[in-house]
Formats: sequence, C-alpha cells, structure tokens
Amino acid sequence: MNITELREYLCTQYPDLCPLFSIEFGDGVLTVPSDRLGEAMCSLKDLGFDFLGMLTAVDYGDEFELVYRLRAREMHLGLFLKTRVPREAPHIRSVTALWPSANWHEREVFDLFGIVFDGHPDLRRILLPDDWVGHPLRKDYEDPNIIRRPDYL
Amino acid sequence: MSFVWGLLWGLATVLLIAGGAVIGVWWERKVSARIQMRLGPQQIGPAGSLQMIADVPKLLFKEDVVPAGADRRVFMYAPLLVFAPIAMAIAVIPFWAGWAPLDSAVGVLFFLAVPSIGVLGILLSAWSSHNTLSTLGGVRAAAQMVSYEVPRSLAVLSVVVLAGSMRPTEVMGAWQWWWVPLTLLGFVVYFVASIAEMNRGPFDIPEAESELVAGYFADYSGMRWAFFMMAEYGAMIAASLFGAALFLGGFVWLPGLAGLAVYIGLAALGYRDWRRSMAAEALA
Amino acid sequence: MEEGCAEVAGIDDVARALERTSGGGVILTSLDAIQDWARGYSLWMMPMGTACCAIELIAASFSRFDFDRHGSIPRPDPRHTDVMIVAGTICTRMAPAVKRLWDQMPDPKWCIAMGNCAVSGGIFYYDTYSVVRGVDQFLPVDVYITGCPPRPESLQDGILRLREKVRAESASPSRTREIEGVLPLPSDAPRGEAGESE
Amino acid sequence: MSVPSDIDREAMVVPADCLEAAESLREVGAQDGRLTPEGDEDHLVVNIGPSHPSTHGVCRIVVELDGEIVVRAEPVIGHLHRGIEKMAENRTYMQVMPLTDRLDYVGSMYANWAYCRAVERLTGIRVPERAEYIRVIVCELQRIASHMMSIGSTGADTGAFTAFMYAFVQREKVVDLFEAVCGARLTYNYVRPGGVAADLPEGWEEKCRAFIEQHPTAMVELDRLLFGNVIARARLKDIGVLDPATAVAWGATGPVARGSGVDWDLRRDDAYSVYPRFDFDVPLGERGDCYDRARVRLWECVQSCRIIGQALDQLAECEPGVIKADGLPRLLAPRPGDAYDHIESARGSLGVYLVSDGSVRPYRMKVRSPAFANLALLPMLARGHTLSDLVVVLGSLDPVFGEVDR
Repeated sequence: MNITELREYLCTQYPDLCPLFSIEFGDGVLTVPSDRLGEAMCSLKDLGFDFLGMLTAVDYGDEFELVYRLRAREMHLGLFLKTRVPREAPHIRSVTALWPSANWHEREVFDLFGIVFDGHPDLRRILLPDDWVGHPLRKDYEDPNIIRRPDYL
Repeated sequence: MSFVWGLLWGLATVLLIAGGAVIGVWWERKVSARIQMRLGPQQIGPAGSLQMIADVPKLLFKEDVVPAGADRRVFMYAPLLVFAPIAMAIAVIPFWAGWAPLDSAVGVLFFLAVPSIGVLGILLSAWSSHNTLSTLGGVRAAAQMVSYEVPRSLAVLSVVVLAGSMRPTEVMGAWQWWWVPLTLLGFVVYFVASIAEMNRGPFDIPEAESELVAGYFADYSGMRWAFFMMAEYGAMIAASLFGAALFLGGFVWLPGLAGLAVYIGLAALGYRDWRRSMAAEALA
Repeated sequence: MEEGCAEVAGIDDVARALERTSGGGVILTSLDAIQDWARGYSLWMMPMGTACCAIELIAASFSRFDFDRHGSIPRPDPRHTDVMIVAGTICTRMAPAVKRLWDQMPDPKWCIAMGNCAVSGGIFYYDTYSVVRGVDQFLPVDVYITGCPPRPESLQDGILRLREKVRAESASPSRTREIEGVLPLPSDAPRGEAGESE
Repeated sequence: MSVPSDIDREAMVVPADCLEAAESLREVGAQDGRLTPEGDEDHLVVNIGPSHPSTHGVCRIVVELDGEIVVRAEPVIGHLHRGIEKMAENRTYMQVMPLTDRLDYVGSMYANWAYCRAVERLTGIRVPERAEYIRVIVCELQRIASHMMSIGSTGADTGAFTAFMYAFVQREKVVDLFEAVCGARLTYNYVRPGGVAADLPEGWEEKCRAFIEQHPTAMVELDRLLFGNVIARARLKDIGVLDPATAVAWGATGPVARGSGVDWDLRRDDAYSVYPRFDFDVPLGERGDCYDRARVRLWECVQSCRIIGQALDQLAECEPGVIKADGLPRLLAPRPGDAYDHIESARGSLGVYLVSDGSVRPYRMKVRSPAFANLALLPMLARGHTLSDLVVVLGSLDPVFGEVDR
C-alpha cells in the first residue's frame, strides 16, 4: 500500500473530513473532530499504523489542537492526525490502549497543557512536581518566577 | 613483661598496617591510573608517592559526622571492631625461623578464626548507620565474607596436614620444596578466597559504586572511614604474609619478610618502569 | 549541630590559650599551615553533575585531563568528600536534593559552581519557570567557573584557585588568616577596613 | 499486533496484549513517586537518585524491593526540566539554535540538525550539497562520540571502569575534530538553517580519515575489553529482555529497538538528506537484552565510519566553499503553518515539530525525544531483576536527561 492508495482509502472513508496530502514530503494530514477520534484511530491501527511517533498539543487561543504522528513502518507511510479540543474543559479519549507509547506522551501533554485524557491508566504530572499550579505551555500562563527576555530586535 | 611486649607489638602492627596502607593506596592509585592511561597523583613526593601524607591529616581534621538516626555508640565503635581482628591476626604470622610474636600451638586456627569477627563489625556498622543502601551493602558483605571463609580454611588445611602441626612456626620450619606442586591448588583457592574476604577486586559487589553508593561504610566520614581503609589494607598484608609463610615458606629464615620484600620490590620495579615510560613518552 | 559547635568552640579556647603563651602563636600558625596544605592537596570532590557540564566534569577526570594529578578523586558518597562541584543546571525540583547532599558533607567543605547555569542560570535565565538562577541562592559558593560548558583546563584551574583559598582557613573558625591572593567580593568592606576583620 | 476485526468499533474494546500492557501500568502508578506498597508490607522502598553515580544524570528511581529483587521501579523524571519549549516561543528562529545544543548534550550536532531540518521544511530553504555532506560527516562523528559515552557507562555499571576510559579516548579524538571545525567541545551550534556555520578547515579531511582508519580496530579492542570480559558479559546477558512487538508498541526507536531485532533505521527506511547515496548496513540484535543493545551501539560506530569514508570521497566532488544557502534573510519569518521532521540520532528518531504564525518567533516547538520514549520501558524491563541489574537496564536505555526532561 503506498501513498496514493492511502489517499483513496482516507478520502472514501472520511469524505467530509477532506484529508490533505503533500506528496513532496510523503505525509498525509487528517483533521478529525474529537468525537470521531476513537473510531479513526481504531481503523488506522487496523490499517497497519503500528507506531505512534509523536503526540503533542498546540494552544490556539480558544481551543487546543492535538497532533498525533502515526507511522506504518512496513509501508513507509506517515500520517498526521489533528483534532481540536475546547479550552474550558479539554477532554479527549486516551489512545494508550492502542499504542502504549502514548502513555508518557499523554501524561506530558496533561502536565504542560492540562488536557485530560479519559481512560488513561495513570494520568499524573510527569515533568513538574505534583503540587505545581497551572500548566506552563499555555499561552496565558504567568508565573512570577519568569523573567521576560528583553526585546533587542 | 609480656604485657609491655604485647603493647610494643601492638604498636608495631599498627605501624606495619599504616606503612602498608600508605604504599598500598599509592600503588593502587598509580597502577590503576597507569592501566587507564592516566598519570595518578604526582605532586607530592617523587611520583606522587607521598600523597597519603596529604590525605591522612585532611581526614584527621575532618568533621566526625554521626547521622541523626544512627545508633550513636554502636556507630562510633563499629570500625574498631572491624580493624582490631585484623591487627590481632598479624600477631600469629611467623616472621623468621621458629619465631612469631604469638607463638601458639593453634596459630593457624587463630589466624583463620579471628578475622571473622570483622564480619560482625561490618554488620554493626551497616545496621547502625540507619541507611537502607548501606544495610544492603552490609548484608551482602557479610554473606560474601562468611561464605568464603570455608574454602579458605580448607585450603590452609592442606598445608597443615602436610606439616602435621597447627603451629605456624613449625609449619614453616617443616616446609619442603616438593610441597609446592601438592599445595598449588590450595594456594590458588586461598588467594582467591582472601580477595573475596577483603571485598576487593572482582568481589567488590558490597561496595560497588554503581548501585550502593559506597556499601556499608557509606555514612562514615573522616578518620572513622579511614579505619575501614586501614582494615582493608591490613587484611591484604596479613593474608599475603600468612600465605607466603605457609604455602611458599620462602627462605627458611625470613619468609614473612621475604613476602614483604617481594611486595616492596614490586613497588620499586613498578616505579622504575613507570619512570622509564615517562621518559620514553617525553622523548617520543 | 549544637554539639559540633561545642567541639569547635573548644578549639577556639585552645587557640586563644596558645596565643597568650609566648611561643603558642607559632604552634597555631604552623598547625594551620600543615592542615591547610594537607587539605589543599587532597580535595576529594563530589561530582554533582546534572547537565552538559557533567560531561565535561567526566572528561576532566578521565585520562586526558587527569584530576588525580591534583590528588582529587571523584567520590560518589557525600560523606567522604570535601568539595562539591555543582556542574549543570539546577532546577527548582532538584534544588532540595542538592541542598540535602550539601548538608550531608562533613564540615570543612567548599563548593565550586561550574558552568554558567550553576553560576547564574546562564542560557536558561530568561523565560524559564523552573530553573534556580545561580547555585549561590542556596549554597555558599567558593569558586565560580564560567563557560558553557567550561573547558576541563579551566575546571582544574578552579581547583587550584580553591587551594589558594583554603590557605585562609584556620583550625579555629573564629580566626581567619589574610592571604593576598583573594579578590575582595563586591559585598566585602572596602580594602581599607579589612584590617580589623582579623 | 493488529486489532481483531470483529470487535465492536464504537466501544473500542481493547485487544488482549494491550490490556496486559495497560494493566501493568496501573500497577506501577505511584502518587508523586512515593510507591504505596500494597501487597505484603515487608517490601523495602528505596530511592535511587536523583543524584546517583550511575543514573546517567538526574533521574530518581523509586524502587520497591523484595529482598534484592525489584518488584516495581518507577522513574521520577523532571529534575532537569528547564522549559526549553516555553523559552523557544520567545526567541527568534536563530536564537533557538543554542537551546537545541542543550537538549541532547551528549550529541549536540544531530540535535541542531533535527531543528534545522524542521526549519528548512517550514521555510523551504534548499541546502547546498556540500553542506549536506558536511552535516552527514559531522553527525556520524557525533553518533560515534555519543555511543562511546553510552558503551563506556555500560562498562562502568558492570564494574569494568577501565572500558569507560578507553571508550573516552575515542570520544576525545572526535571532540578534537569538532573543536577544529567549530571551536567548541560540547555545545557546537554548528549546523545552521540553510547549511553549516563554517567550512571545514584545510587538513581536516586528512585528520578525519586518520580517525576513521583507526576507529574500527579500536572498536574491536573495546569489544574484547568490555564484552569479552566474562563478568561484564554475564551481567549484561538476558537482563532487561525486550521483545520486538513491545518495542514498537512502546515507541522505542534507535539502538534500543534495533537491539530487539526491530529493523528500523530512519537513515535507510525514511532516507533523508544525502543518505541514499551511501551504502551501509544496520546491525540488529537477536534477544533484545542489555548485551545486544550495547553491541548494536558498538557496531553502529563501525558503520558510521563507513558512511564517513564514503561521504569524504563524495565531498571532494562538490564545489568547494558553498556551505550556506544564499539569499537567507537575517530574520527568518516563515509562512504560517507547521512542519515536522525527524532524523536518526544516537538514541532514536529525534523529531522537531514547529508551528509558525508568520512572525519571527516560532509559535510552538515540540521536540520528540527518543530517550523519553525509551525510558518509558524501564518499569517493564526492570521488574524481576536484582537492584544492580536495574542500574544496568537503565544504562542500556541510554537516557540523556537534557532531552528527556527538555
């Protein structure tokens, strides 16, 4: 299965989600609403994406965007899967059951962004001490300890 | 009279161990440095040989830390309990023909039995310093030392059976050259077992830096820690002298000293070839 | 450490008594001299390596830039060491551990802050929420070594500088000896009044 | 490990072996590092670290011991968390460069390269060929230096401390080469977006060739010194066995995965830069224990020498002097959008994900750290071993805590 077959499969499977494809870098990008994430993840794992390389979040002001990077190792395919989560009560389904590598990555995203992953076996802070207040990587995070870098530009 | 004599000999033993420790520490640091392509101490004395002259006063003036949770009195006297048996054991070693400081009929048994009191000292020091890692180290050390005493005693037994007596001076006196092939295996077993007894070399799991920070003497500082080092080097000297006296017999009139002479000769040889290699490096 | 101070105070009375006797001062200074010389030449170090400077600390104690030449062996156990070399960034989560190790070290102890992160937070000074900006916020630092990471040679120069500083120590802590090599810290009184600090 | 097809998709029933993995994690869960030893109480809870001679940096392992056997081990990390990703949001693209050096400080060269590739993919800069070759040479040298550090610490953990010293000799030679190229011993800041900071000084190629000539023989000698030593081998064999399926499931990459036979190397399978022009093979382990992981690292160094040799030959053909893409603005302000790129570092697939909002500062920078993913294996690998083997297993996962904690 190569990149074009993956594109047809995704376009037929999720016609309304308009998966984007950049042939030059050989990666696909699939933006999925958060409620259909579980189903998309299951079918992709079924397809042969057996490696979850990266899982991170980006703070876009009113909502967070979660970025998953999946890889099908035999087929040399890479796929980005993005979903948006509201800022007030950021909840998303945990994929640790499908890829255990997500365990620590989800704990880190919870630690630095505050996004709660339902069904995660052991959701605790991983990098910061447990009594830390706030989630540092949010854009609106202020901390008296931070000294802003003066702007020399 | 025998009390004064005993006192005198006690002093001599401590000086012997101290001298051995000075040479031992320098020799160990230089040889391990040489193996690891380093230079080792070189700023005090010729080729750094007097480095201990700087280390010992520093340890003397160090603060004597007793951990809060520790059982104070046991903690303070445990190192003594480790060092004293080694010093006592040296009293039995025959130094020259027919004479040993403590010439007793069961000298060999005395030499093998007394150092095992050191195991108690190690367990006490490990337990009293109220530190989980050092307790683990202490238990490991005790297990290793107790288990290696049996082969060591059997190895020495082979010589005693040949000599027909337990008195070290007689064993050394009755030494024949054809004993060597017979007791060769015994000597090897004795050598390996005494290394394990001293927790040195390949048997240093109890104080391996990689997991237990420093084994049973983790919480000792300054002079108290130096007692453990002296005990270790003392055990080395005692084991090698006793081994030389029994198994090799050496020159009939000075086996013990022969062992010591070989020891110092090795040090001198090592020093000479080290100087030559330094000169060679300088030329290259 | 109350009983510790008692012993130390004891030495102070001995020092005062010695000074009062005619030749006593000579004995005391010579005792100080021996003690300082011995401490200077056998500074056993506690490698408190956390980040990149730890790699340079390892390189400094290995074959090419041998630390053993100065008589200083890296000892992992705080109880056997004299100088703690803090090498690398100290984060707020790591600071209590460093302080605890510092307290476990027996008394005549010194501290070397190796690398910009240990000196002042270095490259991680701005925009961080979890870095302690400089180890001297919770440790009494004796020698600062700059560099990111400092070269092994400058680290060993730091050890030799510490030897100079050790010469100012004395058996009785209340008495310090003036040595000319020490640069006055900005917080020190101006040179003029240094006399009565004796 | 594919999902059985007849399961009810919506309920997302978990396949059996994933359950077992998830189950094992709930058991390891500890509140703030303090293990609550349920089960019999005579377990001993011991803290190893955070400053410990063998934890390769600042990692506290809370170990529940039954006698000497590890019942549970929980690595507590974050002691070196400096918030590099937060700092990157207030720095321009070029000012972020020195931060990447401090991520994987044992291998700063390829940490720079990973960041530069992400920036180049974001801005579409074309890197001249000579710069690509120099990058490959310098990063393969850095892989050798990083592996020397890892193999040396494996030796130190198993008691063969002299092997650490002999491995460091090779590392010092590589560091000398780097010092000639960019002046620094550890934090180089040499690979820049668009190329490299400076051209190779003349005579550098000969020194580099001299190094790769003597390196394979030094590796054979180190192999005999460390892995020939019966004690070290006995302490490494069958310790921390990792099967390939778990390795992939847990996201392990690099020598940790290849030690278990997972045939995955980004330089060949997801070839980037000029790697397709070199032929080299990827050493694999069979049993996936600490011994195989260390041996894989050792023989990867020899393969790196082969790559450097071919790169040096092909470097001669490209036109000299062109080491930076021309027309680079002083302040990069890439188009809004995001880009992810990864390279094969000494620890695995090191990736950088950059999001740009059109300004001169990255909106978000995420570093996918291979050591972070590999360290997650520790609780599973260390269970059932003795305390001293726990330290050996940690050493074989080769974590560098600048990169784990970021």
